[in-house]
Amino acid sequence: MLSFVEHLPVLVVVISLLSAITIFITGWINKKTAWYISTATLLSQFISSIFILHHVMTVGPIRYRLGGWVPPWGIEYVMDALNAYVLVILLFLGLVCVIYSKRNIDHELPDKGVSFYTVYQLLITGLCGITVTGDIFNMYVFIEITSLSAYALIASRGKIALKASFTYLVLGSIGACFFLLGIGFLYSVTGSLNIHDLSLLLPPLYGNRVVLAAFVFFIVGLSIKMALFPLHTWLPDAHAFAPAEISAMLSGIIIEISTYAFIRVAFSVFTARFLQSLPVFDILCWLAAAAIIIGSVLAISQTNLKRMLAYSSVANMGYIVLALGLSISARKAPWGGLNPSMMHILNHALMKGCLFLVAGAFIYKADLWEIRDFRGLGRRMPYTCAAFVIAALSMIGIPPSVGFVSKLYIILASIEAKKFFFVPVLLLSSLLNLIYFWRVIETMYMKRVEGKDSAHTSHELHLQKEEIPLGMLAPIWVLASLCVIMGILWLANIPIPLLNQINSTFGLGGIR
Amino acid sequence: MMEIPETLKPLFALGCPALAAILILVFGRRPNLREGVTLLASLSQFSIILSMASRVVSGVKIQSYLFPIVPGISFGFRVDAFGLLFALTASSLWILVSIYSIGYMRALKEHAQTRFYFCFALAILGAVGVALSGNLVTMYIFYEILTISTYPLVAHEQSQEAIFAGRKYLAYLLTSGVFLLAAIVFTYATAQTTDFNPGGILSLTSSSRSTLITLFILFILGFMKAAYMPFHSWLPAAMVAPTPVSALLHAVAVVKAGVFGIVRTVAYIYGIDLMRELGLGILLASFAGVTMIVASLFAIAQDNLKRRLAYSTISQLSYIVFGVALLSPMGITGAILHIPFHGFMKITLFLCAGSILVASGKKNISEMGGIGHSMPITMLAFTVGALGMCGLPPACGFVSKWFLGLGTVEADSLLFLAVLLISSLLDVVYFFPIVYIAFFGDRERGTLNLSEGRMMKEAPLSMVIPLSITALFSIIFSFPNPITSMLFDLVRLAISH
Amino acid sequence: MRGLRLITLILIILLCGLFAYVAEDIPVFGDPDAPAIKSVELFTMKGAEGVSLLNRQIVPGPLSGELVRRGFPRPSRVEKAAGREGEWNGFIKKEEPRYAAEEKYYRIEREGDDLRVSRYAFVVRWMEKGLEETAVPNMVTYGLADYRGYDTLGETTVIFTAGVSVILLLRRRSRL
Amino acid sequence: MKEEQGERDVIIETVARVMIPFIQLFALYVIIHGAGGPGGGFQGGVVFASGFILYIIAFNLAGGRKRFPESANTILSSVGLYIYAGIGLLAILFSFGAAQYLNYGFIPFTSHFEENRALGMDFVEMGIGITVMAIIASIFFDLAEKDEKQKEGEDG
Repeated sequence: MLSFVEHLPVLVVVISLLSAITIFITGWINKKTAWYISTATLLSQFISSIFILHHVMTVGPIRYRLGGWVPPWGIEYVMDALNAYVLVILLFLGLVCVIYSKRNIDHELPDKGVSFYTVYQLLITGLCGITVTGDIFNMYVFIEITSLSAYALIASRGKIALKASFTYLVLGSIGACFFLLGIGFLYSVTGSLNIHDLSLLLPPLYGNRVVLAAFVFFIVGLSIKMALFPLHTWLPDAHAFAPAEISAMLSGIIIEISTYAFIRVAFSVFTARFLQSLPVFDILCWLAAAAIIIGSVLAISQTNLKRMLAYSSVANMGYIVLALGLSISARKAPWGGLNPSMMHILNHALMKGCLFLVAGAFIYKADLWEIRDFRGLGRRMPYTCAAFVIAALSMIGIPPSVGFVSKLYIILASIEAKKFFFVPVLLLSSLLNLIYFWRVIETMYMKRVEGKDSAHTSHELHLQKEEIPLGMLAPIWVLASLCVIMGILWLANIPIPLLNQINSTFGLGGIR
Repeated sequence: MMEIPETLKPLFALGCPALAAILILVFGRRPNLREGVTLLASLSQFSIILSMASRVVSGVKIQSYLFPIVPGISFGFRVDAFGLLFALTASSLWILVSIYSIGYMRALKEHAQTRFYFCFALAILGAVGVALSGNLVTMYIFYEILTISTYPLVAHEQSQEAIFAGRKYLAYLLTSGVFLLAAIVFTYATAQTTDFNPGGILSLTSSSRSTLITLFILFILGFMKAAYMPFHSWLPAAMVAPTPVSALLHAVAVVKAGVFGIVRTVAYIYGIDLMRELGLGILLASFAGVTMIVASLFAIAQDNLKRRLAYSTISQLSYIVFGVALLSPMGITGAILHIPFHGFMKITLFLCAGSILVASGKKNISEMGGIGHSMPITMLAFTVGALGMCGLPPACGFVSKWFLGLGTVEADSLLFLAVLLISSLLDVVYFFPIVYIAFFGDRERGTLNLSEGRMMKEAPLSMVIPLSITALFSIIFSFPNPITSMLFDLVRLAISH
Repeated sequence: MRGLRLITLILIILLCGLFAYVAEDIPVFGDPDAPAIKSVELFTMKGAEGVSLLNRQIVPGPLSGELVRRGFPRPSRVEKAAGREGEWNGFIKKEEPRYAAEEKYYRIEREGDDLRVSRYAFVVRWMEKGLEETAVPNMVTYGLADYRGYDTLGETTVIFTAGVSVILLLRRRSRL
Repeated sequence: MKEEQGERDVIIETVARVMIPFIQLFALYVIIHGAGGPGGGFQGGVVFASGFILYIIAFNLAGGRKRFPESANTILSSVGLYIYAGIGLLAILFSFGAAQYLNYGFIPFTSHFEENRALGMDFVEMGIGITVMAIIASIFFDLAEKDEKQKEGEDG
């Protein structure tokens, strides 16, 4: 007899799918139902994901055999600490974005609400599917669902977004193909698709050329998906021209889920022992360092806020990948193994989610895209801008925000790994972050609105507040306040046991 | 008043400005309530910190650690004599400056006053946090809060110049924050802890000589808030801020936080012995000595009163660094004493500058002829501050300079003694003319209010009273009394490990 | 556009080269006489002391220990395979109560003194047990819709997603 | 409008009229027969949709829309997935949580466990068939509509 919680991993995916098709039908009858169904679904999914996390932490991993077939014969869902954690993050941001989208979508895509929410829910389905699955081909299927719906959502604003989406489609498809090739190669030598099973079958074959080629295919394919530096070219346009909540999801979740898939492949299909025998992770570190610097420099050169944030995402993926690259050599408990990268996955989701939602709010209220047009916004939209400042300070890495914590832990990890080169890189990047975020803050708060320079007090009276509706402000502030609260929680080491459990799953970290 | 458990006192001391910041935002539309909150918070913070003093004087270190951040580092506070001294200085001056700024901001009808008070409270949070922190990481957190929260104050005027100054301010201070973070992380990597420990936590056994020297340079770069040359130019630029900000933050809280950090590093991270062994004392002292003299020379050239005071600050801060760098007990005594003394004296000078600005709209020294006749109290206070700066009795600057001089003798360095004397002489050179012009200068030009064109008089009472109090204290400190003896006790405790 | 074509060409050539390099190590490619992949070799045990035990349908201790050490399920008994001499099938207990209590899992071959232990690929299991377990004669259908039914649900969703995406992007004047 | 009527081709129309019922019947056969021989939901669904496509090519878009209205299209495309996902959920429901998702054996179509699996698979194939049919038709309609609109735009 399975307990109810053990059914939840599959239900999280199926409920989402069912809600997508329900939205499709009920939306035909009444357009307004779409948002309510979507929100209710995501809320229930989020709650169940918390139950799953609780179960995984207290009882242990959940193994669920779909169709009742024993693993190598059928498909298996495995929930361990890693994907339970990622699932919670993903559903949380999904929920926040869908709450935000109620007003925003009415404004941006006025007569396409139903299909938007259908595809959005399908996107969530795909993301959940990637996260919970324990079967690598199943993961591929869900990557396809995710990518397809992401292409559609990015393109949904039409015009220039179509081109951005097309670039993403081409590159994303190449990435998915590489992933599939990798799966094919592994299948050709092992005859198995189950992740746990593969990890048992592969060790005798580690020298095999097919296995090495498969690994390279996985890395390249997923690097495209997660926009690692030389392969990031699709990202800026896609992030810039998508609707705000989709930008937030793209930057905060979709590329992170690809990173999750990467971690899964690297540490669950292959093992830490295999990775140690290859210089792959060292190369990743260097690529990530390049991503951090070049992403930040390119961000500085942008004049469009959303493009700037997009390049900042490239840099932040660099952080995550750098932390990942250090994971097999840094072992000390709080910053050992996957801890810093896991941390930054959550932190980046919070910060960048908030920033993109704020950027969307500017577009919603006044169609402002360019940074130089933000003069006086600090007075016109005080709450929105304050949230922006918090998230931006967090990106710069001012304590006690989340950005500081991940920076600190990655630096500690690189010292632990004796790779001192990355310390100045990280420090430099926080200065670069300062440059491009401060420019925005300065324009919003300090620069006077033209023609009103003369008197101090006059422009206070002239500019009345034009705050965005509460339905959009609340999600922004939830994320902004979490940027600080989560930072304090990280500093207090409260979620560290969870991360340590992730590490122990893969035999990393451990010294306490 | 309810008795607060001792270990929670540091938290409450920091809670006051934090709570005040929130309430200020809430009461943003009601000025009286908003400023009442500021005053109340400053008073209660000071009383809490003062209540810790008696315990600290008796030799107890109040510790409260909240949670471990990484093994060996906890987020928490440890109040020792040195930290308490700085906290006392900052919080006592906060009371006076908040009274003063109410008068100043209202008189000038400044915009965005809510933001001003909000950031001010946060800056005090940062400064007191730096003072009470138990280790480098905690200190770093508050140090950065201090940097960020003072930015809106520097750029308060929102003119092109102010924005540029703000940019410069951030560029310098956040860059230095990065160096500081690097230094802290490497310290942690070598010593496995960053707790302040009298006698130091680093040693030659744990790492090589060159590493320690490099690390020390990182630390010094990290404490760029101390405004030593050649990284000083943010401080004069930051003088575009409203005067209360310049007074409290750029003469006391921010820059002293930098100096405080250097002293902490020298005495509590490296330790005197290790410093001497590495020969870093000489290095630091020569650095500070150069800054003392060059900054004074710069100061002579300034006509803008606030800028001249800013260069004077740069010079005086280096006295403190200099005293510590002598690595002798007397030198360190002088240095530590100079922190509160210089605070009180310099704040007097700045408050006077602000009063002059409010009363007459004048910023430049050359326009201040005869101002002493229409603003006698202000200029008298200014004279006291100036005397102290030059190290002349009866102001308390004399006391700290006396100890510094003894320190140079103790360190057997006549060269350093000469530097100290030359610098004091230069202080006289740039302060004396101000006093002279104020009392004996051209009265016709000086006594008109530039902005309103009528005869000027003293600034509002809420401004005159604080500056008189600080001037009074500057004198009181140089005579034996309970307050001074408590200060000396604290200093003795701080150096006796 | 031309640049893109050139890049594509280079990519294809590179991929072909890689495949040629790799192909030798793929079992079916490497040995033209080999049958389609049926089992995966796990390890070879030197000096198999318990071969006589294998004859008596008992799993020798060292073999069982080695399997468990590598993370595989513990075999319950072995049985002579239908093939040539020196081949056994290892069985494991099934946790699923529906069908027979045991199922064929390992394939053990004797090579001189050594024992080569392999595991059956899931295709073998599908071929041998599919009809019995699902009462459907078409292997493609039961593979697709039952053993890996969840993948197929995913594929259907992909098609659905494509359709809705087209609606989202192209359809005007619609209620959706 | 006249021009369009001029394009009509009697042969194609007649052939289409005869063929379409047979194509769709064959599609149903492919779906149903999936369990026993070559075939299945995907193939059957596409073949079925090709009937509609032929209709549009032979006659016109408006007529095709009349035969297969948007509402039916919308509902059918979801219904197929409902069937698939629902069958999976039924397995959990009928076994009161003992069986896993998509474990068709526990749905009591018959008393025999393996028969249940086979029947479950048949339903699933039907679900796939319906969805694929509706979606292919929908995509084709959308593309054709776009094309037609562009033509109108060029004319006007």
